[in-house]
Amino acid sequence: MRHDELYYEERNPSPLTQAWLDFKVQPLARAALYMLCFLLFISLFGPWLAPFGANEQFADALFLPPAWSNDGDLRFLLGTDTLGRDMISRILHGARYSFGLPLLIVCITGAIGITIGAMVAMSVGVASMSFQHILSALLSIPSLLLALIIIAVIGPGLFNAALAISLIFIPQFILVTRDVVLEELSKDYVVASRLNGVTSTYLFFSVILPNIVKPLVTQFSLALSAAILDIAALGFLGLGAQAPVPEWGAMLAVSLEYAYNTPWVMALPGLALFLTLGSVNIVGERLRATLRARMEH
Amino acid sequence: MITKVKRFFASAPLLLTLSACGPALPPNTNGVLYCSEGNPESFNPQMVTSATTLDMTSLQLYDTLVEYDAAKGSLQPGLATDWQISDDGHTYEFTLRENVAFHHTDYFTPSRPFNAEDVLFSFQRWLDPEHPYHSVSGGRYPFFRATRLDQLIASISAPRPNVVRIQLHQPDSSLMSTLSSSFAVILSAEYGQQLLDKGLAPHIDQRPIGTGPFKFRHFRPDVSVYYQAHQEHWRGAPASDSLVFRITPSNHKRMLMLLTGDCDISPYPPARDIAWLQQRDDMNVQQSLSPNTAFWAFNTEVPPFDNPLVRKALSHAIDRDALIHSVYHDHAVRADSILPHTSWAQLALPDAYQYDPEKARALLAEAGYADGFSMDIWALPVQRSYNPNPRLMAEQIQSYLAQIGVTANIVSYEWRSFRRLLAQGKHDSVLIGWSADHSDPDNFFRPILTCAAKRSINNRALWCNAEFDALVTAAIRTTDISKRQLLYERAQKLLAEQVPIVPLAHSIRYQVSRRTVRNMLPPSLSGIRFHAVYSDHGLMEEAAHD
Amino acid sequence: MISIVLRQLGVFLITFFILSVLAFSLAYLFPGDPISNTSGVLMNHPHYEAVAQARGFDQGLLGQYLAYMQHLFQLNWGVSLQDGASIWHEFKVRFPASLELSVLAMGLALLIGPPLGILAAIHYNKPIDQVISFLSISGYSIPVFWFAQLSILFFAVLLGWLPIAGQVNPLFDVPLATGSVLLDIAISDMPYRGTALLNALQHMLLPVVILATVPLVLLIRLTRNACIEVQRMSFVQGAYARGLSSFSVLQKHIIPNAMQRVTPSVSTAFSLLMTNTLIIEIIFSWPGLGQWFVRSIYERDYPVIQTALLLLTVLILFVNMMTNIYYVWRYPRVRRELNATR
Amino acid sequence: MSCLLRAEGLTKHYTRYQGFFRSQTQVALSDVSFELHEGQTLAIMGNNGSGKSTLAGIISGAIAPTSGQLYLKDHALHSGDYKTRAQTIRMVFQDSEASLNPHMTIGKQLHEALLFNTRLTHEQRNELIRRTLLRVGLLDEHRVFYPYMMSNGQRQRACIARAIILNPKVLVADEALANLDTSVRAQILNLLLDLQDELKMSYIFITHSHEIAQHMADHILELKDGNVVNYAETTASIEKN
Repeated sequence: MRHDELYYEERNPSPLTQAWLDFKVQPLARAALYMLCFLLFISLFGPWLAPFGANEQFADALFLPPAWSNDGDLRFLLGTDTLGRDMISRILHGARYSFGLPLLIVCITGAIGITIGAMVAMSVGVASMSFQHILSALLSIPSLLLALIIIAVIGPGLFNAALAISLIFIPQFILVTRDVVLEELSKDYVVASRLNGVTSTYLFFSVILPNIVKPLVTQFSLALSAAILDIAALGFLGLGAQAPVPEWGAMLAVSLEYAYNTPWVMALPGLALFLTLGSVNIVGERLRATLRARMEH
Repeated sequence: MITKVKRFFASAPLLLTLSACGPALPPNTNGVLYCSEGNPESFNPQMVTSATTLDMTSLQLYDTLVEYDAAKGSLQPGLATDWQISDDGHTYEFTLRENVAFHHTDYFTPSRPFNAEDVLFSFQRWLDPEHPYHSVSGGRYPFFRATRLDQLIASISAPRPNVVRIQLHQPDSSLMSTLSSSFAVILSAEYGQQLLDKGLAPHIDQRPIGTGPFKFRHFRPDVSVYYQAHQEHWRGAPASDSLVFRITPSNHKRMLMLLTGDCDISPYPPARDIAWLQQRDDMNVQQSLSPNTAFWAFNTEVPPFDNPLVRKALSHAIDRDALIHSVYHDHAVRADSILPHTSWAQLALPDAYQYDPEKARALLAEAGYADGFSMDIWALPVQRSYNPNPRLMAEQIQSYLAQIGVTANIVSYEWRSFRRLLAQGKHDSVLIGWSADHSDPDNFFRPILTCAAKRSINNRALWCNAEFDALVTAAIRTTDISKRQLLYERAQKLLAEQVPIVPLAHSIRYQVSRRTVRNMLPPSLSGIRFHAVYSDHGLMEEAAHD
Repeated sequence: MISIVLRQLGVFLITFFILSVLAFSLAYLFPGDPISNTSGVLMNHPHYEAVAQARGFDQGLLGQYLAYMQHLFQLNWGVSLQDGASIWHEFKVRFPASLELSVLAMGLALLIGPPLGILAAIHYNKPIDQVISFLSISGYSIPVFWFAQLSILFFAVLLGWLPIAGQVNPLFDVPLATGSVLLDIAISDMPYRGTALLNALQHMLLPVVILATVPLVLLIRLTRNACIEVQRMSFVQGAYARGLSSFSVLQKHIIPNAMQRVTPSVSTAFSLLMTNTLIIEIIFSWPGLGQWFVRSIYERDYPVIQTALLLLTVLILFVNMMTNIYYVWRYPRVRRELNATR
Repeated sequence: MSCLLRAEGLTKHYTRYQGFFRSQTQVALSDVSFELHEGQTLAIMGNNGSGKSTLAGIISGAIAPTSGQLYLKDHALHSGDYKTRAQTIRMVFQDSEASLNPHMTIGKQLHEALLFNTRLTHEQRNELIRRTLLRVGLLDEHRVFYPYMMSNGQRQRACIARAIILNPKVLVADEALANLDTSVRAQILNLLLDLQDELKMSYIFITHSHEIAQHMADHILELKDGNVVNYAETTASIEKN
């Protein structure tokens, strides 16, 4: 019997294994997944990998182009900025603010939002469609606009930007979770489980949760993408991370001041942001497709 | 209207098929686009102090009675063709130019040329608190108040329609310079009266009428100010048919717009780009020394700075050339006097402030501080035209002082509290500076170093020296240039002996224009004159075809 | 149909009410004096007392809110704290400028997005689909401010083809009437209107294309996915089986059904576009609402923030509502669904 | 034969929201009473919207009645007390696909019922599942299948397995045969009859097929718009196997 189980497990992989198998055959998706792992790694260990400090200035090496150009210096592989700070080091340090921080925000707000949303859905009954319409209309206002308002009230800064974005994401997660949980709750298989006399924790975690992974993953990947973009946009507008912090958006804003004669300083943080967002979007897209395919079997 | 619109759109697709190799321009234009760093606060320079507003208004829209020629360093006629100063220096009489036309715009049609009435109107607006326009638009006249001109002038009158007489309470040789400054503009009395009748008095500062080479057409905040040539200007029609100030606060945006031709001229290019711009053959970088001085002032009221020996010692402790290199990126010249060398009264005394740590230590020992002491250096929290990075400068001075055994702490507050505490004299020493309002040397002495200035808090050294006061007051009471020069030289020598302040640098002001711009003069204190400037777009096309 | 419109209108009014309460409460949330925050009149101004009274600050919060709404509908939106300019007058010329930009961008996206999506779906998993999909995910991932800057460096600075600031070269002296530069040129009687129009279009090209990117790629992806899904459905398979040519199946069955799925997302695309408008208007010095709003945040110009927020969000909600109404009007089948209760 | 299940005056009202403030009360079921004896079968019939499914929900405990009471051997049953009910009354749903959790293997779903209602060890549970699967005509291998991997008939068998694994007294089948094609329907019908014989269960059959009702039931209760229009013994003399 053990033998049988093994045999069938292999043929009928669990959702996670299936997703992994799917990634394996898609070179772009796999590259994006590796990129995300790499980003996670440098978000955690970037400061130890970086050859120099984020704000370490080399007065003898202002505005150096990348090492392969004629005026480059091998110490600074991708050149230095206006104050003689190593670009690689700044990018590595910045991953923490531009990828790690949004990830953290989305994880925390996701956890809070999903919990509240589930609790609301499981305890309170059904609300009218009109209420639903109003909420979704309000949430169609772009997050950056709302973040700008919150920042107008509490003032600029990286922490405030993170706070503003969190404040916007929590209701989004609540709404999405509440919606999908309510939808599942009305389905027969949930009724069947209820009739089995299961506890509500079991009902939510073992019965409903696996079935709402797809919308939650969708929401999670959309939120992560939006959070990265919003943190960067706020940094770019000078309302998020402030000057010496090597947040990519803020670095990009500073780099614009001399982009016309030293374009490489602008290329790097922008490229980092682009690759990060691209990876998040590709992985998110792929995950959704995998989950959808599984449902349609 | 409708048919017009229809006809217009019918022609549009045809135009679209035109090749788009470079932005389309109005045909035959020689108009000039100037990228300005901010919105004008008002269109009347009497009301303001900011250089941005002055550049955009006074020399373009208005004329002054006399003008300062930066190249010659002397005064020349403006709206006044001639002037007489009475022997006692109390009475000034100006003969006015005839047939000077005011602007003719869609909101005002002048019925008569300029005359003495307009001068009286313009001066009395800020002189006479009873004047109907005195309190219009806030009613503050910062320049005239700061130079105490409103206290100096006893009366102003027009004995004949083309003669204006100014009566002073006491002689003051800086009066002519003050009158040549960008603030002393002449408005139209007739326009003022018309607006008053219509109850639209504030319009005088928003929809201006003057005699200057350009007339106001429209202003869109944050976008542009559009001026049209005043063809009847008394110097002849300006070279360009229009002058537009594009409002672009961001430094790099101005540079980009200059590179793409969205601007023809840009003031204040970033210091680090000047060498790069100078190498480009499509750009023309011009520079001039601004009449400003960055200095290090000691609080002469607290020990040990009450001892001139200590002050002298500190003045020899720092290497000003090194500071100019690191802080100003060499976009400044070393100051060897409080006066910049462009001033006719300057007396350079490089030895007095020379870098000589040995001498500094000897002087300290002589003063009884052989083991050094501890002091505060207050660094301006903001960037100023005379000092781009006070904090960095303070750090360098700190390290120089350490070499002679003096421990320095750098102190900095938020700008407003900084000014307040500075006014209370809580500092040991401060890195600050002074920008001149007009060309007269007096502007560098009386407002910042006299006993009176100490009371009016502008004297950061809190230094009060009777001999110095006597010298500069005597200099102002006479109009004889050579006599004044002698007096100012003695005053500068006294400063070098007493060292209430250490002059550090006179910064250089830059301006970039595209090669297509003709007749552009280097920037000067008196602002930019656009009368002869025009843009030669034909040249640009030639360059494009090469 | 009428009940649907009324219902949508009801939702719109209620969300407007919520937003107006939010905007009103901002006066209190912002630092400083609520009266100045909402009217722009400072405490030392001679009319301060009168303004405070007119805005109901001697009454309770409800009275103040009612006074706020009354001022709002009388277009009495106060003045800017920075320069004392009337907010309504500023809005009047900035709104058409923004609308011009976003409508053109949205139009561009709607014009070429769905056809590209359909093209990709027809060639599902073939190179052409992969290229379109790759480009669209890249377009979705590129931060708009970086993209704009790269375009400026390349097209304007390096090649010198296009201008980068404002609506039109100011030397044309286009009189300001509506705020939309194309309209202003059209109704003016200035000389060289043709050249001026060309110049204005050149100014518009970069911001419009960059703004269109995000809604464009969104529409491409949605159309492509919807087409592929519809293609798999049994009625489409049935149509093929009945011997209809692939073109007529595409035209009669796939495209209409796919478009039905895409339509509701137009408002999402628009709200993303509005976010980017904020940034693009700053980068291209476009005198629109977005630039006005962001600058008011820098300058702590609270009356402007308060008003601009309300206007921007109301605009987005309005487009949302119109999309919904169009959706139910165009696709009667979904009416029942929208009207249903859970 | 004693009375196993008795329903007294079961009534259910729903509130419909229309717009923001208006609401409308809808009567789904009004004053339904019946009795069910051990080993007997009750068929509940009616058109769509007649309240059949609501009644099934109330009996199985999924829906709380607005008023009225169910008694099991004279003990009142309370809605919400799923545990007691699960031991005695089980339900088979109309749509076998929707009533099975798509993200759980059949084995796990059977485990779930045992986990919360019995004190069996893991091995005992496995054994019981194996036997039940075999009893409903499935193989032990099916325990590792996800629902989407099975046919309609197999899924319905799995649902029946889930219903009978706790050895209930009453089985409620809500149109359990409606979605099946004819041959499978016959198989399942026969399976249900076999199980009734074997396990001595009472059935409540909800259906709109007169044939099935006649074939299966001892009593027929007919609903129309939530009201009982007919409650009688099956008259036709079709032999029951």
